[in-house]
This record gives sequence, C-alpha cells and structure tokens, in this order.
Amino acid sequence: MLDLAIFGQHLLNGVLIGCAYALIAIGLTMIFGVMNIANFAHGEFYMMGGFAAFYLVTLLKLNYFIALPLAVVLVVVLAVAIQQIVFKRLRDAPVMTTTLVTIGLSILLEHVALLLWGPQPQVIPNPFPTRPLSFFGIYTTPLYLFSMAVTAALIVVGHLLIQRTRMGKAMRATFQNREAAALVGVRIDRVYLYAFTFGAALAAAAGAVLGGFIPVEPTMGGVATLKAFVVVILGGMGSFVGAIAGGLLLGLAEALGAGYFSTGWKDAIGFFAVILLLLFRPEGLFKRA
Amino acid sequence: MQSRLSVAVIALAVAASAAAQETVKIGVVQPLTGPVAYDGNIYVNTVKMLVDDMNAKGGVLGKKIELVVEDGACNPAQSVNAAEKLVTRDKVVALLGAFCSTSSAAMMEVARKHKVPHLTAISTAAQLTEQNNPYFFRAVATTPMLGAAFGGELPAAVKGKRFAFLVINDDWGRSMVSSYPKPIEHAGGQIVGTEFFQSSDLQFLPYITKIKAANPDAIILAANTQHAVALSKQIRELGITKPLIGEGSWTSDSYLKLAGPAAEGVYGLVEYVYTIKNPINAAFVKMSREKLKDNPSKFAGAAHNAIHIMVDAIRRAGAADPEKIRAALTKTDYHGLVGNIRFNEKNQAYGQDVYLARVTHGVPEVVKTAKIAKP
Amino acid sequence: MLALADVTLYRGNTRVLDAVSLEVAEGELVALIGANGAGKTTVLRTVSGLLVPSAGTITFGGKPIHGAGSDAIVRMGIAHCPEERKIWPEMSVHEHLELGAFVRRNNAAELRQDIERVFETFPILKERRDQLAGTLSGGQQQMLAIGRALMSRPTLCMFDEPSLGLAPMMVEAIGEMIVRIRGQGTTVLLVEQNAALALRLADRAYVLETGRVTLSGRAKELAANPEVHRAYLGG
Amino acid sequence: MPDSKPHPIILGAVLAGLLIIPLVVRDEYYLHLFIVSAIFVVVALGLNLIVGYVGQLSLAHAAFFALGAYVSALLFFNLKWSMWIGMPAAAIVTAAVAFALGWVILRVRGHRFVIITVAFAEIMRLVATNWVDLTRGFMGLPGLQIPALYVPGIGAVDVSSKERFYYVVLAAALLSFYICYRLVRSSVGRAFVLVRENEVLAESLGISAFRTCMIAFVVGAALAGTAGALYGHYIGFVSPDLFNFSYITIMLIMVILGGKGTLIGPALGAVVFTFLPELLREASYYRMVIFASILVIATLFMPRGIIFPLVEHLVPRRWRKGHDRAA
Repeated sequence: MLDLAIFGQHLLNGVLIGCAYALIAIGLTMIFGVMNIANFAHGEFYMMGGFAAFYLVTLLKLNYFIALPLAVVLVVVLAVAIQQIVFKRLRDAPVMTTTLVTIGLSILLEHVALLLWGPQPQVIPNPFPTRPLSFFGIYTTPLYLFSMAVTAALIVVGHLLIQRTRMGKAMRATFQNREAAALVGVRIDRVYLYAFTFGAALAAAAGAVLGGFIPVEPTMGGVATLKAFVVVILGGMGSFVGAIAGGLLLGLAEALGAGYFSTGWKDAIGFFAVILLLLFRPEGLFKRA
Repeated sequence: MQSRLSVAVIALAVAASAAAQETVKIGVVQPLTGPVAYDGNIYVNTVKMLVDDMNAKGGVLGKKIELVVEDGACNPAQSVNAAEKLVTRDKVVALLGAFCSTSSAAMMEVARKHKVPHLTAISTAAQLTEQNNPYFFRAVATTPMLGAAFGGELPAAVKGKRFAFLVINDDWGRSMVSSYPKPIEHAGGQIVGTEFFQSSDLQFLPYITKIKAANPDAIILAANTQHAVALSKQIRELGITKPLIGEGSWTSDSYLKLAGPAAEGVYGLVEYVYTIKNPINAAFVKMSREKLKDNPSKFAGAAHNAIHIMVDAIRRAGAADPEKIRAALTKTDYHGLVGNIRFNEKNQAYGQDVYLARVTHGVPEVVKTAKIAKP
Repeated sequence: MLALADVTLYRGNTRVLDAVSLEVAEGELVALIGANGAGKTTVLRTVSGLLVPSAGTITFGGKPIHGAGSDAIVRMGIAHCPEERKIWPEMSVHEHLELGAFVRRNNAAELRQDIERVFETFPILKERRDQLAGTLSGGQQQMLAIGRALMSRPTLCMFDEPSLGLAPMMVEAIGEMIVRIRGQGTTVLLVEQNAALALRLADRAYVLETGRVTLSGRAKELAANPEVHRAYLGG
Repeated sequence: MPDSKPHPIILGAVLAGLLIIPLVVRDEYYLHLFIVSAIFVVVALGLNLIVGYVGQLSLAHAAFFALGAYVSALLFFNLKWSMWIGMPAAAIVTAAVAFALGWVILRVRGHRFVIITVAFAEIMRLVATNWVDLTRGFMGLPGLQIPALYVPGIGAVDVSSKERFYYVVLAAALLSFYICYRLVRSSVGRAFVLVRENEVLAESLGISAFRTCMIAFVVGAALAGTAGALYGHYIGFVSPDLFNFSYITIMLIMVILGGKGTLIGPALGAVVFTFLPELLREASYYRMVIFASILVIATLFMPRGIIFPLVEHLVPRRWRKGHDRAA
C-alpha cells in the first residue's frame, strides 16, 4: 500500500534537496559552458559559504538575514581572487591541466578550511522555530520552507540575470561561440570572471542557506562537487535550464529511489545515469534534439 | 650578579632537559584529519593532558612519558604508515589507537609484526579480537557486548515494542544490527525497520522518511557527533517525536551543544558519561573543565582508560620493554574511571560498567548501569 | 585608414603570415583573395585583435592597434563578420543584434533605431526576430551575421567569406548588400575565395599566397591578369 | 617523448643500487616506504600509459587498483588461493573489466571521458560498500597474508619479511617497467603518441585510435590490478577506503609531476610521492595543504612535470645513449 503522506514526504524531501543540487550545479555548468573547465573545486564554495555564514552569525553575532548575503559576499571576494590567481591561467588549457589544477585546488581549500575551522561539523544558528509544521501528515519546518524559497528565488533570479542582462547575454554568447562574442567586443576575461564568481556566489548561497540543517564541515565540498557533476550531466553540460531541471530530477530520484528501492544504492542512481547519458545522450536529458 | 644567576638557571634547565631525554615513548595513532577528526582530536588532547599530569607526578619507572602522535585519518593505509613510523623510527614501546575499526584492524598487523603491544579503547568491531593477535588489546566493550548488556532493557526503558535501526554503514552499525535484535526480541520487542546511512551523508531525510513509514516506537542509532547532530535534528524536523537511543556520541558535550533542543530526551548507550559518580571521574571532569574547557566526552573517557591501562602495565612490567609490557597487559586488573577492567584470553576487556543515560535539560543523566560480562 | 606593414605571424614553428603589407583607404572596398589556407582569415583575425602579430605594425586611422584587445578594436570602429558566420545558435535574432551593439552601451532608443535599420536592410530578419538563430537558413544566418557586425556602427567592416556555402541567388544578394553598405559610407575589407565575385565588387584587391602578398592592384586590372585568371577565376 | 636509452653502466649502477637497498636501509620504516613505493611504481607506470601516452585523463585507475586488491583478497578468503595465483587473477579480472569499460567509454574524449571514469570509480566504491555479502562492506577483509614462494629446486621460500618482500615488489616494478618500455618503443607505442598528438592524422594513417587507447587502458588496468593485489597482501587488509578519491589524486600526482609520457618520470614520481607525504608528517596539519599547493603550482607552471626534467638536467647527455628527439 502506498502511504500518501510518506510519498508526499519523499517528494518534498526530493524537491528541497533538488533545489540545493540545482543551485550548486548552476555555477558548475556555467563555468563548464563558458570556460570549458570541469571545476572539481566548485563544491568548496558551497562549503565556504556555509562556514562564512556560521562565523558571521556566531562570532560576529550578526543577524541571520544579514549574515547570509554577507557570507555570499565574502565568498565572492575569495572567488574573484581564485579566478584571478588560478583560473585566469587555465584559459585554453588542455582538459588534463584544468582537471588536475581544480582537483588540487579542491584538496587545498578543504584542508585550509580544516586548518582554520577544524573538523567539527557546525550548524548555523537561525531564528526559525524548530517545531515542525505538518500538512496532511507531511512534515516540514519553517527553515526548510525558507531554504526552499530562497534557493528557488535564487534560481529564478539567476535565470533572469542570464536571460535578460547585458552581461548574461554576453555569457551565453561566449558559451555558444566565443570568437563571435569577442568580435562584437565582449571581453572574454571579463565574462570568465563574472561567470565564475556568479557560480561561486550561488554555491556559497546554497551552503549558507542549507547550513541551518545540513551541518557545515570541511569535507562537504567534495561530495557536493560529485553530485553537481551528476546534475550537470543530466541537464546537459553548459545548460542553465538543464542544471535546474537536472537538480530537481536528481533530488527526486534519490529521495524516491531511497524511499522505495534501497538507501544504500541511492547514490549509484546518479552515477549510472551519468555514464549512460555521456555515452548516448551527451547533450543531457532536457534538450530538444 | 643577576646575569650569573640566570646562567645558573639556564644550566639547571639544560641539565633537567638532558635527564628528561630518557623517556618512555608511547605512540598514538588517531584521526587528526578526515571525517572523524573532531573526536580523534578530543582523544589526543585528553591523552596529552593526562600524560602531562602523570609526568608532573613523576612519570613512570622514574622517567617522563613521551607521546608521539600521528595522524591516521581513519584510513587504514595511512594508519599503517603512521604505526610503522612510530614503531620503527620513533621506537615507541606501545601503541594506542586507531579510531575506526578498519584502521585498527590494519594497524594491529603492524603491532604483531614488530611485537609491540597495541591498545584501542574506541574501535568496537567484534572481529578485531578474533584475529589471534597476542599484541592487540581492546579496552572497550564491543557492540555485541553492549547489546547483550542493554538490549533486553530497551523495551522497558522506552516503554515500547517496535524498534527501528538507523545506523552508519560500517562494521559498527552492521554489528549493532546483527547483535541487538536478539535481546530486544527476547524482551518482547520487535524490529520494524533497518536503514544504513553512508559516512559521507549529512542529509538523512530519505532514510528518516522511510523509517517513519515503519512507525516505530523508538529509533536505535549508531552515529558519532557529526552524524548524530544532523540525525537528531532532522528526525525531529520530520515530526517524529519517538525516543531515540544511540550508540556513539549521544551524550558528549559537543553533540549536546550542537543539537540543542533536538537532543532533549535522547538516550545514549555509552561506555562512559561524565555525570557518573566516582572520585576518579570527579577529578577527571575537573581537570578537563580546567584544561580543555569541556566536559569529557566518551572519547575522552576512552583516552583516560587507554593511557591509564597502558601506563599501569608499563609500571608493572618494570621496564620499557614491549614484550614485558604485553605480558603485563594480559594481567591487567585496573580499577579506574568506569569500574574494574580485565582482559580475557582474547585480550578483550570485561568487567567495566556501561551506562544508559538520558539527556535531561541538556545534561546526560545515568538512568541505568550494567556490567560487561566476561565474554 | 587601415594599414598593415610587414605583419608576420607564427603559429608554433610555422610562419602563417610573412611580412604582409596592405592598405585600405577610407571609403574603399578592398578585396583580399587567395587559395584556401593562404592566410586570408588570419589577416582579418590579426586585425581584429584575436591574434597578435609576431612582428610588424597595424595602424587604424594612424594609430597602432596591434596588441590591443579585440573589444578595444571593435570600439575603435572595426567590425569583423567572421568566417562560417559564427552565429549563436541558441540566441534569438533580436539578441544577436543587441549584442552586436555590445561595446556602445547605448541608450535604448538608439539601439532600437539601429535594430530597425538592420531590419529595413534585411526584412526577413524582422519576421524572425524572436526565432533562435540556429533554426535559420544559411543565407539568413549570413544576413544576421552581417547585421550583427553593423550594429557596432563600424567605420571599417571586414567580411570573411560571406558567400561561403550559399545558393547562387543568395550570393548575389549578399554581394549587393556589401556594395550597399559601402555606399552608406562604411569602408569594406572583403575576404573571398570566390574571386570573381570579389573582383567584381572591389575597387582594389590583394592576392595572398601562402602568407605573402604576391599581387595587388585595381580589381579590374587584376581580373584581367592572366595569372590571376588562371589561378583564381577558373579560366 | 620516449626516454633515451640508458647507458649500460648507469643501468647497472641503478639496478645494483635498487638491489642493495634492504641491506643498506636498516630503518624498517624507510624499508616499508620503499616497498610501498615499488608497488606504486607499478601503478604509476600503468596510469602513465593512458594519461601520459594516449593522453586521456582516467580517474578510474584507483578503482582498478582497489579491484585488484579485492579480487586477490576474495580468492584468498573464499577459495584459499595464495597471492601467487591471486595476483595474476587480479590482473586478468581488472584487465577484463577495463576492456568492458573501455569498450563503451573509449569512444568519448575530453571532459566526458574524465567524468565517466569518476562515475565508474564511484559505482565501484558503492559496490564494495553495499555488496556486503561478498565484500563485507565497510568491515573490509582483514588478515591477508604473504605466502611463501616456491622456487623450483629450492622449495618454499618465506618472503613475508620486509627485507624479502622488497625483492618481490622490486621484481614486479622492474618487470612492469620492462613491459612498458617494450610497449612504448614498439609500433604500438608510436601509435600511442600519434593518437595523443593528432588523432585525426593517426586515423588517416590507418591507426585505430579506439584500439590504441584500448591497449593502453587494458594494460594500465592490469598493472593497477597486480599492484592492488600486492598492496592488499602487504598491508594485510582490504577495505572500501581503497576507493577513496585521495588514491587517484596521489597516483595522478606521481605521473604528472613525475613527467607524463616518459617512463623514468612516473616511476621516480611514485617513489618521491610515496616518501614526500610521509616526510611531511612532521608538518602534520599542513601536510595536505603543502601537497595540494605543489600539485596546483606544478600543473600550472611545469607542464612537463618536475622529476623528468630534473633527471634530464642532472644526467649529462653523453651518459645517455641514442637520445631520442622529443616527439
């Protein structure tokens, strides 16, 4: 018998996590699309966003709602530095170089975080009441709803920025044909910088928002990167809309797969999908052929 | 005049340090990095604090004790490398540690090879003491021993029949799932669900939802701090109000602080909790609060047991000689933090107390004590 | 207006351009012809700042521009309508034109006006203004690429093989279009493999062979040159 | 970029140096590191075939290494097969798995290839942790032993001590080196480089890029599997930790910083980067930070690696006979 409340709960879990996956994956897919780099260090921005928010709230005693955007700002500053120091040099570098450098960077950031903040998992204190809310037997909390709303809002805002703004259009143009973009006067290094920091900002936002219920710790970035890669492949490498759809799909697939199939193998679902897609449908699931 | 005095002071200090070079070296392998680094660091800091205290009181065999600490990262290969280095290069006379059972399992082969006694007070995988390794000792109850001691008490303690497991997917979680059901069922309970989470998970909503569908009266968990915090919060957030019973860090200060209200009412099945009443513990708690600014956790308790049992053996051996220490260890009859500890023929500790503690107003209160029977 | 003096360019160990010198005067339509791989496209890419010459100078309006970024060069008034059109397949016609004016940071009214002007020149693009460029036909894509180039209000517009892969009728239309653009006061540098077309449209022409300028002169005279005739006009 | 042929005197000196290590190095800890180094020489040489010679970044290599360790361990526990059978069995199984995997993935290139190999490695890790009935999951398989070696005419020789096991792994390392050496100097080796440098050109010359990649991939995997079996038996314990991402990271560091596309480079890289993290133990907390920084900086600024150029620089040209021009 299918218990509807439980089924609903799985769906809700899937959407919540799916939004987070999407938010992290958007940046990864953009960096991939615009710079042609598979950034294995992307998840570290998610981790650093979480830590930044945690320390702003606990050490500086900042208001939670001020700390969240401020945390993103801090990570953006760092992302700009990383872009200028490292990623700038990766322009037109072979796949081997970019992959190795980003893997190295990921280890570096993880261990610097470990040195600075220790291995202890931290939960960002937040002003939301912890008492769960229930609708028809489906439980959630104000914080979950807030997180879902913020991630969804950021996804929409990100989408609008990419679709409507001058720089957003320049990014898409650069992705679709870099030389043509250069020939209308788009400064490619500027586009790289914007795409990279924008992606880092979204990942950091995910870390800051989710850090209220998924503890923040130095190793979380690596796991997030792998999931984000799965999402990017599902959605098609470089596709913004694909990353959103892919994120939700992976979140739901994992939630339902774990709920009705096997929790131990839930992570394998995505990786199998990745292999099959890259072999047979590299443009992702959502692109019209 | 003054300068001459300071020269004398320096000369004295040099002489003292020269004398101190004759030390008894004990090697420690714990995860200082990696997924369980937090708890590994607690262990290391506690051992360091206790050794400083012992040295202040004259050390052992008239020598200072010197700790050499290496990072094993909860990774078998790294732990092996660390142990090799400690034994062959630092010439330690005894090894403490490895946190994760897999690391201890790998490390004990090094101990056997080099004939150096190796004591763990944390790794609980049952098969560790089944390897016929005369150099390996375990000063902690295994999960099956805990299960045998307390499993039967659980239905009465939580006034329920239906139990579900939500445990980490490793030797610990799996041995819990294989050893607890029998005593529970014997006491009239039943198991209605079993879920294993991965150590890389910090988001448990699918597991919890699945457990919820089974509608248990209580959930039995195996998790250390980082998982325990996320688990208890997320379980409450999905509207499950049933009691939680955990092996692991469920009564440690770090957990209680991080989990906040979600920790209220949680039961911990532990080998040590800082609220037990005895003079050794009172002194230990006082020292920890002063030096480490924290109430000792279960891992601090393990550290206390480990270093005391080892130093006690060295003292009884009468020499800093690995073979003699090993022989002395087998004859351990140590009365300490959690009662009396001896080793059986497989070098497995027994006789100590274990506790069922319930978190009340943020403080773990002992609700039941049991003694580990000789296996 | 545009002058290349002894421009040399290496790619790896191969010399792609060998002391190329050429000039384009204001208001002229100059053609650059040559076989496949002669280096015609490389010349244009070097002028646009996509490539940096190893030696030699490029001046525009008397000022040296070699080494400047491609964005700065567009801003100076050089537009480059690239080989194979290089449209953005998943962006709309309208977006292409907007981005064509990327360097001008113009006000909205001016932008709208310019877009209307392109639409007047290419009415078919107006019909498809919201269509994705990838769905257009080859000729329409070429029109879009030209329209995009014109959006930066260039004083010099460079076309790279605009007739490539088009139906004969479309080739004629594009040729007319280029003449019209020149008629509106824009200087044109045209690269073509279709030498007959290029020599018919151009005032002057240069012949490029394996990275060197081998011939130059008035287009009519070159068209009459028997060597050129044999090599490039298929006669 | 094949290595130059070594001068016989150099070769002899190096071999002699390798042979006397257990006699000179009395510190067991260092001997332990030499043994692990030799095992990783086998791994790095294998990875180098696919990464260095055909130029595809495979992140599945650590999974093959772990697979080899598991195959040999499972044969040991379930069928009581000794390591001497387990090791070739591990090589055969990993080669077969690599062939099957290669059959589907060697048609893709670049990022797609990289990500598929990550996904494969992750799936293998999940299998090792979740197929508890076979692998005992996270509990791992402890108690592996190094069996005696039957030498015809002498009988059983105990090789389980470090001093003796060193010669076993040294033999494995030298044999792998020889196999790779013959391979890259054959027509297949020339095909490797051609495919790496210009696949279209290679195909136009009638060289199948797919087949060429497959050879490198399968031989590389077999070497990784062999090394995995040796490692498992030496450490005495096999667990899913072997699938950790840190292993592939260190293997890549060995190959890339050693000097990919050469033989000496990755081999020396394996030794250096087995010792370096251990020596950096003194720096305890900073170890991985230093390590990762080296990786980033070297990849960015030293595309030929560190060790091979150093060797080239230090060993005078006249000592190297028949120096090949870099491809």
